[in-house]
Amino acid sequence: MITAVRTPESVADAVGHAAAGGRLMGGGTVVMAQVNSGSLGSPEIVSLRRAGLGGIGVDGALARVGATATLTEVEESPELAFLRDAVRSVASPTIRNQATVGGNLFVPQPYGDLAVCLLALDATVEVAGPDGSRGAPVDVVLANGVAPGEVVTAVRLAVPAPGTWFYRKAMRRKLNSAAIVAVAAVVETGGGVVTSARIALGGVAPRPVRAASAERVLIGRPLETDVLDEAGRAARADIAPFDDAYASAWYRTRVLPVHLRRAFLG
Amino acid sequence: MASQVVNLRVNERSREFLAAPGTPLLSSLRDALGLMAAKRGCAQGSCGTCTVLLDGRPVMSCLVAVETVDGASVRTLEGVARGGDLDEVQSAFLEGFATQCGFCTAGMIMTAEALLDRNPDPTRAEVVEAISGNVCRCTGYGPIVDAILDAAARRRKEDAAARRKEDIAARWGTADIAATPGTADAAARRRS
Amino acid sequence: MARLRGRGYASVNYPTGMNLGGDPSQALIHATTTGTFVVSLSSVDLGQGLKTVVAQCAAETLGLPMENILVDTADTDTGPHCMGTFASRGTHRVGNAVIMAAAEAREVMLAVAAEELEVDAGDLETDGTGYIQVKGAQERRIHITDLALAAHFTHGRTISGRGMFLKEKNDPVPETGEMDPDSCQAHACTVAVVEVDDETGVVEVLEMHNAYEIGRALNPAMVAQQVEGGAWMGMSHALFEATEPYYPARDHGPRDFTEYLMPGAADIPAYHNAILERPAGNGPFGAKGIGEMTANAPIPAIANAIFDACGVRLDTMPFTPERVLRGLDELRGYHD
Amino acid sequence: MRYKTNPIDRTYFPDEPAPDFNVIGSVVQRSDALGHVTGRSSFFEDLSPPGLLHLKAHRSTRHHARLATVDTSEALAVPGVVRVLTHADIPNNVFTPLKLIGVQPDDEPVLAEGKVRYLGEPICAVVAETEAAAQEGAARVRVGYEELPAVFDVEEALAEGAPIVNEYHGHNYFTYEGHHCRRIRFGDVEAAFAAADHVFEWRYQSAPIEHAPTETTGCVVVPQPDGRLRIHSDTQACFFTLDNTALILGTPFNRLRIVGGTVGGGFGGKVDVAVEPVACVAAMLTGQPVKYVYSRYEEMQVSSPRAAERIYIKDAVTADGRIIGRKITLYVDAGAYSRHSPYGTTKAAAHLPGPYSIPNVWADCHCVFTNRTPSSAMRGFGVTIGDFALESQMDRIARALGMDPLRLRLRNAYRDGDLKAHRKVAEGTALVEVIQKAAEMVGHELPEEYRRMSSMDGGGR
Repeated sequence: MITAVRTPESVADAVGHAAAGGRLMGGGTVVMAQVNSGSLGSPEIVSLRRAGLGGIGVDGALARVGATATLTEVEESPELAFLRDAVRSVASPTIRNQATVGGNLFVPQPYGDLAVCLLALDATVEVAGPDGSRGAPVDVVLANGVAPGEVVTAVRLAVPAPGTWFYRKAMRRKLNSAAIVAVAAVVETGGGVVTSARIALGGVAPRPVRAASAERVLIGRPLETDVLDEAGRAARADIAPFDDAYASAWYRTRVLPVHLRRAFLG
Repeated sequence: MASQVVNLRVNERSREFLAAPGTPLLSSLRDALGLMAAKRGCAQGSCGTCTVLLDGRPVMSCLVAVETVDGASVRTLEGVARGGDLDEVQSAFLEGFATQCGFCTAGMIMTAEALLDRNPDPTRAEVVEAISGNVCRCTGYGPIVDAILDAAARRRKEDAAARRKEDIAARWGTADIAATPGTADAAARRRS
Repeated sequence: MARLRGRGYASVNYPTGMNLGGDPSQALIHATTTGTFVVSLSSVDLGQGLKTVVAQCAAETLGLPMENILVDTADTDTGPHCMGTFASRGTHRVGNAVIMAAAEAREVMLAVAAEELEVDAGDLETDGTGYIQVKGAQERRIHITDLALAAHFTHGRTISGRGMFLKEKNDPVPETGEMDPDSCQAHACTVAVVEVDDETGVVEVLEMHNAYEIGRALNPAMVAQQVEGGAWMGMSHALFEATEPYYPARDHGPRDFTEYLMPGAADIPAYHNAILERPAGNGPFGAKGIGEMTANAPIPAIANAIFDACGVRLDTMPFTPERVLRGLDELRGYHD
Repeated sequence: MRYKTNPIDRTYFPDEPAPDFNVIGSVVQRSDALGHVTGRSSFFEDLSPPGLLHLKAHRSTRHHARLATVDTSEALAVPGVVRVLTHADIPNNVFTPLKLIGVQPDDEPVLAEGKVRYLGEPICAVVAETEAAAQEGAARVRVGYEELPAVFDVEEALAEGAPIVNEYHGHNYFTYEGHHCRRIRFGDVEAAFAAADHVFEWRYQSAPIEHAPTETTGCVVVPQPDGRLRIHSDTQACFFTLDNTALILGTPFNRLRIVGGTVGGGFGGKVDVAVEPVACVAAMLTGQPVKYVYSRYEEMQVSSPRAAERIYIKDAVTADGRIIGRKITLYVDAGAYSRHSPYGTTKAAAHLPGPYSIPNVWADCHCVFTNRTPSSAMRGFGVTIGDFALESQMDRIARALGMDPLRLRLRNAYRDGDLKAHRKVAEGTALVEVIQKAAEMVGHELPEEYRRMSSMDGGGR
């Protein structure tokens, strides 16, 4: 049973409550669902709603997105328009009014599509803790989480150059459905061949993963069907797929190359 | 920690009530305030039957810890009809046979209200996306989408009529406004 | 990649009423002092519109407008027995019981009117707007409000009626299965048009054409609700639904509407529906139960359309992208 | 016109002219719609009586196990928990679905006693002042299990040496008047196979399907001043619930009153009596109102689904597309208890061989017990999955013969006067006409001979 819901009005207070063992809550889409089913496993909740962690700031190509910025705010941000398709593939507009960017980092796959994007964007996660603040690479946070008592305060990312951002999410339904395979990528080309590639995958492992094997295949080669198919097959080395209510591990593995290719070629 | 006093502005009335730690907004609306229109269909944010407007945005009220939104403004289906008159969304659902069992209706209507507040002339695709978090097991959704589009058309028509009256009033005085109560009010209400 | 289009057919029938019968439903009707007829039932409206359709049955039988009918139902202290709302029996059983009760009440109504108007009851008719009038002499008439007042305060008559519908229980012959299971049969034929993504196995239903024979469309708008909602559920069953996605293995059962997939508004096809009426002799105004049937034909129609599109025979429900793709892979001899 | 209607085509039954009704056949507004669009319709959970207690079940975490120990002490220690009920608190601890009309079996306990037979079977009921306390209490019930082998496949369940799911039956199938299945025997199906030009045999399978009403199953029981219990329920069948609950409580029937009738979707899922008996026991023992409502998880995984079915169909077919024999073996996966599956299996048998006139029909329809959530009624009970199999079969036959699938159906469609396999004479048939209409709707050309076919007057076969 929940004995307290803290609503700290500063990051320092939030860190204090978190350090005391409170479960952090952003928009409540995960935590409150657990409260309602009696499965939260912590008697105390620390809501970040009033901790001053909202807002989206953009300075040139660099964006800083507050941890409690909602997915709707990202969707409506003109500077982050490249993320709009990705955000709109998450749940429903109503849930996007509640779910937060910080919370999305901690959602288990096959949910957490924005986290897949942040991995492809090589974002930096700002973390506040009892000993001060630090910046952590998003892949580290996605793999290991943050330490007890730490609070994610923001995410920093570079807006990719036009034409270098790719996203595709395969779902069982057209809207509001978890990822079978999500592909997010920043891929730069020059002289008709790929010069750099960061590809992140969702839906195919317990956490978002980099498709490093696919990236290696692409470097120095054109974004063409055969190359992408080869990259997609290579990406199978990077995944740890699972069965769930939506699809089997077999199916996810089977269609991964298809969706990887379609992320680039439609 | 004991229950806390929470203040909300609900359907334009200030309400004060007690909430135990972790109480969802939905439970406070239903159990503390007696507003039963919003339903509990899953308590997991997966069905949309509990949708209400929180500071103008639709939310799944089962996922909102009520203590964290102290001072916020909430609108529920009970606050939609004014003076006993159905609004355009309600009328469109009623006349369009967009209800069957009725359990999803409150959430559908509130989601539609929020959509039309922001987007008076939505495309079919926009309506479809707006209600993508609301489950209906009876209708197959078609009549609901039709009703929301119909409501948008009714509201635009009514707003246009109200604007015409306001223009006339601005030029010629308010005599004819009094003869047609409601229309100007309705438009002004939504633009505010 | 290709999107392969196909068309599939299915035709079905569906029984009305609890299998083998033995499922009574009752109705009681009485008039208030001012001529409102209260239909007392214990039947449940699940959203299919039973309360509305039985009020129509009462109004039609009494010859009164809908405004004069109230349905009071689903309280076991005040309503007579009903077996329940299932087996496409509600409209048929309860409708028949209400018609029977309303016919009896109408007889009393006309008898009292005959006394008031000093004519033979057989010479009276209802005009559907609330008046009981002498056939061929419409100026000699009495409004139901005045009539009910007179019945109460002058004649001391209760304008009421009782109705009960029972199809007697039938037991199958164990050796042969000989039995009388149903009251009537409704019919449907569905044509589904689908597209199959040959790389992912994803099936999209583009069109559904349904012809239904339902006995009688008692309320055409509610028929439209039933047929569209039913076709949607059939499509949902066909493509998505399972509480045990790895049946007979018991794992990964969906827990909520996030995991238990059903088509959303973005996934629905264009529907084209047509209704035929071949009234059932034992149905209320000829109606048959249709609420269940409407979900059935879409499932095989979609299976058959998928085969038509891509040559994969889905013999296991639901028709998931995985099942389609495994079939395609087998046809193509694909291994990777 | 803001609502949809579908055109009524009267050309197919010209002897049934448009009727002259006053109200019937007209669009009349739904009497419940105003309440729905204003939020004033009252569903059972919209009742919130003072002193309301909340009930949550502790459920089995095993598919099949003996209950060695059930320890409720920790649950009782949770602040707010008022009472923990076990099978010993239920006066007659057995569901009796159709006892009053003489149909057995009574094979399912209200709360598990000695054994659990499926994942999620209720063992204890925790009653508390708040829902959170009831949840917490239910989570703190400690059960010691001795695991038993479980069986999940219908044909494995019927095989020699399979674990017995439900001792009441002594074997894993429901017995129909001495037979191990519901049978249809009509004509001589083996002779038909011998005479056929083609014999086709295929297998079909489905998985359990949930009704998924937006409102979950539940009730609020309110003790009345006169000692009676008023039960606000979303049951699909008020008296069915009343009668069964009274039998379980061992009280006179008139001690109970059911109030319902506004239901957030049923689809068959609210026919079984599930929550009312335990909630009534809790209300009687505490003297307070009690609410027992399924969580969405319980609705999805614990409430009865539509049964999975496995169906084998073997057809004898002539070269010109007449089906002269059909042999069907059908398995209904009832799960751990009967509920209404024996009825549904008989209904499935009655539906065979589909809407076609086939002179030789043989069917064995098995109602099989496995260690899964008991299945029961759902929209299309006994028919939906059968139709999937039968109509897939028709398509496959048509393709195997190189025949138009609609002509195959029209040729075999049942007509008025035909004797069905269950030996009832068909009347009021209209399969021919709905097929003709559907063909017309999609521009599927039928030759004159097929367009002239009719359900009446011999049917033009």
